[in-house]
Amino acid sequence: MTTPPLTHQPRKLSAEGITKTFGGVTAVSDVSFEVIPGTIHALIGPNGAGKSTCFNVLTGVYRPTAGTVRLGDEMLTDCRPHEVAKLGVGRTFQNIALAERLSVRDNLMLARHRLTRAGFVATGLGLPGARREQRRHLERVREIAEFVGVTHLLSQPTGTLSYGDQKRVELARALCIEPSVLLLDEPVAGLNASESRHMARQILDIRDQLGVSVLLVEHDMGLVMSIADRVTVLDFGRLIAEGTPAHVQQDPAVLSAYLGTAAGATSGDQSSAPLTSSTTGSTP
Amino acid sequence: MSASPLALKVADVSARYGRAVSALDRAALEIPEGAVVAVLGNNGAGKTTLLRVMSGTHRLHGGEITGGQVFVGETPIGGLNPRKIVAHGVIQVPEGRRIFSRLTVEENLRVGGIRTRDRRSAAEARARVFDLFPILADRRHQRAGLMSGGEQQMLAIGRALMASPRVLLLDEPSLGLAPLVVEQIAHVITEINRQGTSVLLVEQNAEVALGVATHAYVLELGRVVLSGPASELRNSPAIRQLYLGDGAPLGDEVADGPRPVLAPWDFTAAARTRSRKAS
Amino acid sequence: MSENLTASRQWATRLLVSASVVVVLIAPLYLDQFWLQLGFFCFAAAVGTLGLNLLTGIAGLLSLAHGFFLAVGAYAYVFLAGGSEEGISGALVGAGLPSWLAAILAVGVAGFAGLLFSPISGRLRGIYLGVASLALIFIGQHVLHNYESVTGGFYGRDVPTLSLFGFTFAETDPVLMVLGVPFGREERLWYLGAAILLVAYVFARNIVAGRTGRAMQLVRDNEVAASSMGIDVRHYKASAFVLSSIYAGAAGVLIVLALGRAVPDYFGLALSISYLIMVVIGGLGSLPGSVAGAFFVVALPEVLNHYATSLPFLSQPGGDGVSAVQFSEYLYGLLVVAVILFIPRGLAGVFASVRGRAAPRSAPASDGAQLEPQSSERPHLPA
Amino acid sequence: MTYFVELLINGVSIGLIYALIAIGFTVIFKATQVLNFAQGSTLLLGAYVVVQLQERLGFYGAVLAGVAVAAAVAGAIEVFLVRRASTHEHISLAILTLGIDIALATELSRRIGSEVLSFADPWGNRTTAIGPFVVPQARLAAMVVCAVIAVAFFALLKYTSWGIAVRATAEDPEAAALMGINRHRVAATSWALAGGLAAVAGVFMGTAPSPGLTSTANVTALNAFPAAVIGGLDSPGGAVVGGLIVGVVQSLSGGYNDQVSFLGSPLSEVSGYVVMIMILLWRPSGLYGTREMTRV
Amino acid sequence: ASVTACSTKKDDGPGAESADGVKMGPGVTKSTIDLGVITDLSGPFATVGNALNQGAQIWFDELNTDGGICGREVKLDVRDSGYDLPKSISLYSEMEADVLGFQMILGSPQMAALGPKMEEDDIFVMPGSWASSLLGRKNGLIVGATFDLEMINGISWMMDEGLIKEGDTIGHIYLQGELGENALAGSTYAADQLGLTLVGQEVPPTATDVTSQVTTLKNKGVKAILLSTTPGQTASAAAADDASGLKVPLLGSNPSWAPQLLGTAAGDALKEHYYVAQSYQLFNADVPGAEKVREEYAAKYKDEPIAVIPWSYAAASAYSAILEKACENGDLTREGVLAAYPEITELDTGGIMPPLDFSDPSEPPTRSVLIARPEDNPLGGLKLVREAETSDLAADYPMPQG
Ligand SMILES: Nc1ncnc2c1ncn2[C@@H]1O[C@H](COP(=O)(O)OP(=O)(O)OP(=O)(O)O)[C@@H](O)[C@H]1O
Ligand SMILES: Nc1ncnc2c1ncn2[C@@H]1O[C@H](COP(=O)(O)OP(=O)(O)OP(=O)(O)O)[C@@H](O)[C@H]1O
Ligand SMILES: [Mg+2]
Ligand SMILES: [Mg+2]
Repeated sequence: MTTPPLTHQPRKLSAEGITKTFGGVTAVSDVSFEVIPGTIHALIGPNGAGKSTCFNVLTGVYRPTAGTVRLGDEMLTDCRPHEVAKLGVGRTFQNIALAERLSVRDNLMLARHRLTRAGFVATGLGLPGARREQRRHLERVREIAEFVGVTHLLSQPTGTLSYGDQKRVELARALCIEPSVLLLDEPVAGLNASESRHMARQILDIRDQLGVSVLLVEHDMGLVMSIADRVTVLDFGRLIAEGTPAHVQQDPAVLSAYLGTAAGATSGDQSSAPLTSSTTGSTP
Repeated sequence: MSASPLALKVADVSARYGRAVSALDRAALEIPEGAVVAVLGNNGAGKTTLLRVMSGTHRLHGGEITGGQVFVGETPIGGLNPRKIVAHGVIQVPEGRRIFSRLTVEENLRVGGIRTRDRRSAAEARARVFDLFPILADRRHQRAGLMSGGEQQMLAIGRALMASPRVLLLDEPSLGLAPLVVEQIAHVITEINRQGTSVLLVEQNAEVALGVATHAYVLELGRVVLSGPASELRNSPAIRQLYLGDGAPLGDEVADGPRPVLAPWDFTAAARTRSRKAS
Repeated sequence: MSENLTASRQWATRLLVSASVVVVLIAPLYLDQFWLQLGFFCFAAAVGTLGLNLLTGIAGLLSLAHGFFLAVGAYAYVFLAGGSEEGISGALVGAGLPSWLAAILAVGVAGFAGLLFSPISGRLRGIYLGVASLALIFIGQHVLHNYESVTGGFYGRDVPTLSLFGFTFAETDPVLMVLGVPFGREERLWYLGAAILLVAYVFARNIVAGRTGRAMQLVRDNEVAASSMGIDVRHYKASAFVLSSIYAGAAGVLIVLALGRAVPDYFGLALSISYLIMVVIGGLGSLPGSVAGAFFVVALPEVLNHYATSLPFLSQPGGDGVSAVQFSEYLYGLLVVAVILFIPRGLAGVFASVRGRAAPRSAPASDGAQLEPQSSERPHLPA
Repeated sequence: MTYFVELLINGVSIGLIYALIAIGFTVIFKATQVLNFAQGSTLLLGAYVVVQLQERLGFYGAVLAGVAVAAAVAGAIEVFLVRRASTHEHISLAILTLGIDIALATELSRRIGSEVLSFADPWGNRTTAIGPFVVPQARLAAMVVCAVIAVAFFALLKYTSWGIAVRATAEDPEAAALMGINRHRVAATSWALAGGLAAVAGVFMGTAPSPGLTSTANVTALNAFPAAVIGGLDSPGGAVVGGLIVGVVQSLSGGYNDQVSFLGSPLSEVSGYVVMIMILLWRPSGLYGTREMTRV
Repeated sequence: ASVTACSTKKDDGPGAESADGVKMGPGVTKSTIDLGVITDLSGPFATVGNALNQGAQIWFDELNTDGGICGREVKLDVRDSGYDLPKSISLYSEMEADVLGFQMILGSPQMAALGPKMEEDDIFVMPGSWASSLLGRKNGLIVGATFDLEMINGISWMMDEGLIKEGDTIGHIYLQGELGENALAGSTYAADQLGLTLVGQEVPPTATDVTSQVTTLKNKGVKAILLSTTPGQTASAAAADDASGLKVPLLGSNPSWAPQLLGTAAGDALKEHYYVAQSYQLFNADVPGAEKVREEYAAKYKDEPIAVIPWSYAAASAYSAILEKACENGDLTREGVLAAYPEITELDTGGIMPPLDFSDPSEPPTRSVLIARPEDNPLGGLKLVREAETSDLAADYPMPQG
């Protein structure tokens, strides 16, 4: 395998006609979309619509039944997950996937894997190069932890953290691979409103400060509508709408399949509250 | 609020993990018979721990009750085996779903109803679950682990309902659910409650929680810092700001406070050091 | 964590390390053959255990084949260093290389055997991998018994003396006297074993603390997450096997040097199992534990047997009742049970608590107060 | 051809005994995710008890007693040791059972010494001719018993509440506890059942054409490992298939060893393992084992 | 290794010089002679190990009551190796300095591993084995006919009896390892010389069921089966021989028999088909040595006797005869013992063994073998079929050199 170019050149992540079936179930069917560099792109849809499956196809965890995945000019379709990661695609998991027994610091250092070199021999012998490398990256890990707000947790085993903290560690870890594209699967699930808001702010910062493009799966419509630049909507594995948040929000197909606001708004029922949270519509 | 008989009562419970991590500090909480009680709180406030203590599973996490007592009706259940607590009708939908991923959907539901000896009431319970979540009926023979996150959440709730609970404890049921489904679940909770089950709802989605709840508690650092009728809390400015997302629009420097800045990683510098090292 | 505590702990560690270095250095002046040989077996076993712990404890790959890789190292050495000679059951061939070179190559051959296993080790998980690796033991035994011209079959082969730049690890050549003590085979091997154990330990410690060790641990805990972080899971699983077989190979070479003869019987299932026991008793994933576990398992029965005559409740050899060996078998079995029953992280856990190192789960209270994130946002509510 | 069939029959009859032991492995594994190395010495214990009691209780009574003792001991191992272990690491628990096995096997072989444990079974050395083939009746009995047991276990796990409780507990003990499952009882019963099975296997291992059991029978029981793995560690049905495969492969490779003498001898020792490796390369979780799922 | 005076290690002191005109080496004092025994009392060969020990103990107790050797009491330092190789090796290094020699070391891996060391240390040793690979050592004692000779004599006898005839096929089920290989060498030689076809079937020591091997042999149409197996495998073979309708005679090497087999389901089949070939007398034999052993055994031990006990008694007597000789020569050092060994040319063991001749260490001390078969009796469970004899074939057999 060739060493991937270690640049930060933002590149377009595109899915072209991807289909993924599991036995009889078609989870994703002929879906295409592009994540333009430097934007936040949201992928929304009802439960089971195939969003996480898309993520898994994009990151090489699943091989698509049909279709191609591209990063810039590079074909990712047949890449294995670690090869995709080495190309600078970072991700978080819907169901947290941390090494529970390792400390937060070690979990973050793990993500530096593609950026570091020391092999078995160099590490084993404790060569000065390996140690220098380790020190430099520890420094960077600290910076990222600070950015995400988990500095105080650095030496705790991740298994003992509360759900929300684990989510933050996941984000920090994804950032630690220094991605050019970041895939976030439900980053604010389990966070309360002010915490979500903080997270939203952070995602914007990631886009603006780091120039990273973000593909976001999220059910918190307030968040999606306020930070996404573009939205793709899936239903039953099919793409049913695509466009700006404002545009998608009006789409009747989206309303009936997913948002259900139409019903909520007419009845004025309080239980439809998540959509009426006050951040809705306050696009930056 | 102590007028009505209590379904469940947490009396000044303290709990900790290991020797040092204190997760609950004299937490007190009451679930009146037939009520829906919501618990709000930041990450790490101890909400999940509170539920673990109620269900007796804290010990599986290295936790320990250091004070106080939990009552179902008049019976103290603090420190009992989870199985015995279930026998008192206290059923929990744990955080993170915890469905049995290798079992089929149907088998998961059977596990939920495993204590129901009566076949007919088991069938009724199942029908009710399928009624509430039709997708589960469609997927009844699918391995649960292969379902989407939301589907799994529905299954987790369905599984708990199979036990015909007297008190249902829900730990973040809206986690990862699409708005429509969240609505649906809110309805389901109301519906379950109407059918006679008292509910304790731990939720980050305060809108939903305060929407369906009659009472609410706010937990902070393992302590109850605020409680009252849900409608009252809804109008508390602090609650509105913290849990309902009221306030300044995103990007407001004052509201968000000074934010740490992260510079992009300098790949070329990293490459330079490496080549210097190599030469 | 207070600075003082850390500092004093560091001092304690340093003191412990220097004390053991001194003990290891002067021991041959005082100990007789029996103890030196036992010590050497312990050193050698500890090297092997470190390797298995890297594999099973750190990378999470269960292997019942460690004994096989020991055999590969041992026999590779015997073959590479041995000449063509007449054995008990026929002519034997050997490469006749200088013994030091043979020893190094043998370790490499063992590593290569680990690599050959990678199609299997890369695909299987957990217990499946464990039982699959069990096959290697039986295949190994089969080969050792049948490939007689190299292995000597059932009778095995004599082990050539190791010599390094004219210095042999044997009774003489050169004759060596230190402080009036003749340094024979056992004394020399003692230092060799100690030195190799030291190197093996430091290497393993660096691995675990470094990039590669972390990667192995994530592979253990969550393969998908690992690969999504850019870690080539198959590569790491294979590497872990190679690494551990290198350790096993080194242990194998050392052990046959002490045994004087490589016989297939020794490298059976029981050997693999005893290595697993050493790892678990010492503490999965703990390197000092590995060393402790190896010393414990190797030395316990020997020491018991040594002092058996002074244990009144044991029957004398040939008598009815429980003999010393049986007794030490019971004790061995029951201690394994007891350790797992009562000591969560093996002997390593005991050290840790003796040295006051807090268990990772129970973080100190001062940290507990900080667990609340974003303290600036804490609600100020009327109580 | 007759020779082939004879070998086949022999392989099948040995394979079924492996299957009985392997079912025990799978049941324990399914319920508690522990690989029970003590199964071999439990088998020996059961057989020992049967031999000790058969004069007093008669063969069937003694078998019942042996099964009961083995079940009780296996159950007790779970209740008093495995459950109370300070760790839940599966590897450590497997080693725990190894420790038990070492102690138990040492004691049993001390007691048994060079004795050959032979059973006063009703089949004795009698044989039945099936066409040109002569099969010991004891092996026919083994076949029937094994088939019944395998089917029973399959049904038990698949359809009864106990079976579902076993599987649920295996996967997530905490969630199972939250559903009111008595996971302790589930674990103890599975171990006890497996212990009883081992005793039955021990008896059939010692009846005709085998002259009896020696104190090394627990080593032979190791052959059930590849059997259980070939079938898939959590599949009792698979254990039967795996047992048959191992038995037949061993018998055939032994019988035709001359034809492939370049592979060395005795082949029967390794052939089962070689076949296991090949099957695992093709199906990493055995023929019928639950595939490890990765859903992120 | 000897140690100098100013060493930090404790000084064992080299063997003191003559007190009664006898040179003394390690393990010898004015009143005692210490001999080591490394055997298996708890491992896979515990039964044999125990029996060997009992026989030797009976001999030395008797010897010591009669005044010992050179006026010195002979003491056995018996250690249990559990058949574990490293344990045996550390036991050796633990004991070596304190003993004159090793009365017994059990296990051929052990012997193979310790051989060079013992040669270096001038240790005289008796291995618990009859393998011809052990011949040719100046420091090793084999008492009796080797495994290959047992088979050759046994096959000759079967020919003589008409149990098999020229042109027949015979099978040989043999253990992996020393016993099997050595016996197979003998049977191969005999088959070659006598115009028989030999079919070998190797089995591992752990196998308990040899039915499939018997099936294979049946398929080859064998007229007899040789068994160099464990007793359990012998019973299994007999049962299979009978049950499959093959019903051919079985001839076993001496370790293939144990009296306990009579109590198994295979007992009848064994009585009908099985013979054993060995060079030492049966436990219930009518010779003075065996009578003595029976008497003492009954007085000392309660277990059912094992066939090999008379042998170990005789073998111990051979070892002491060599020590006696060394004493006569006035040299009870290790070198003295080595020198005395080949001087023994005709040793009588009370009739237990045929006359033994140690003058050529590369030759077994006897080539005679007797034939016995199972019988219900509490004393070893065997009855004599034919007295010890050397067949012509065995007499001409060129011994392989180890
Ligand atoms: N490995 C798999 N095997 C079989 N079916 C699968 C697998 N992975 C996903 N599916 C199915 O594909 C569909 C899409 O699942 P996916 O996880 O992509 O949904 P999602 O959009 O992420 O939903 P959610 O918002 O609830 O997380 C679901 O119906 C699920 O059951
Ligand atoms: N198993 C454990 N071991 C040690 N500490 C733990 C453990 N589980 C939780 N904690 C700690 O206990 C405190 C309370 O955690 P808990 O999970 O109850 O919070 P929570 O309110 O449910 O948070 P979230 O909203 O993020 O789920 C946290 O500080 C957490 O780090
Ligand atoms: Mg999803
Ligand atoms: Mg929680």
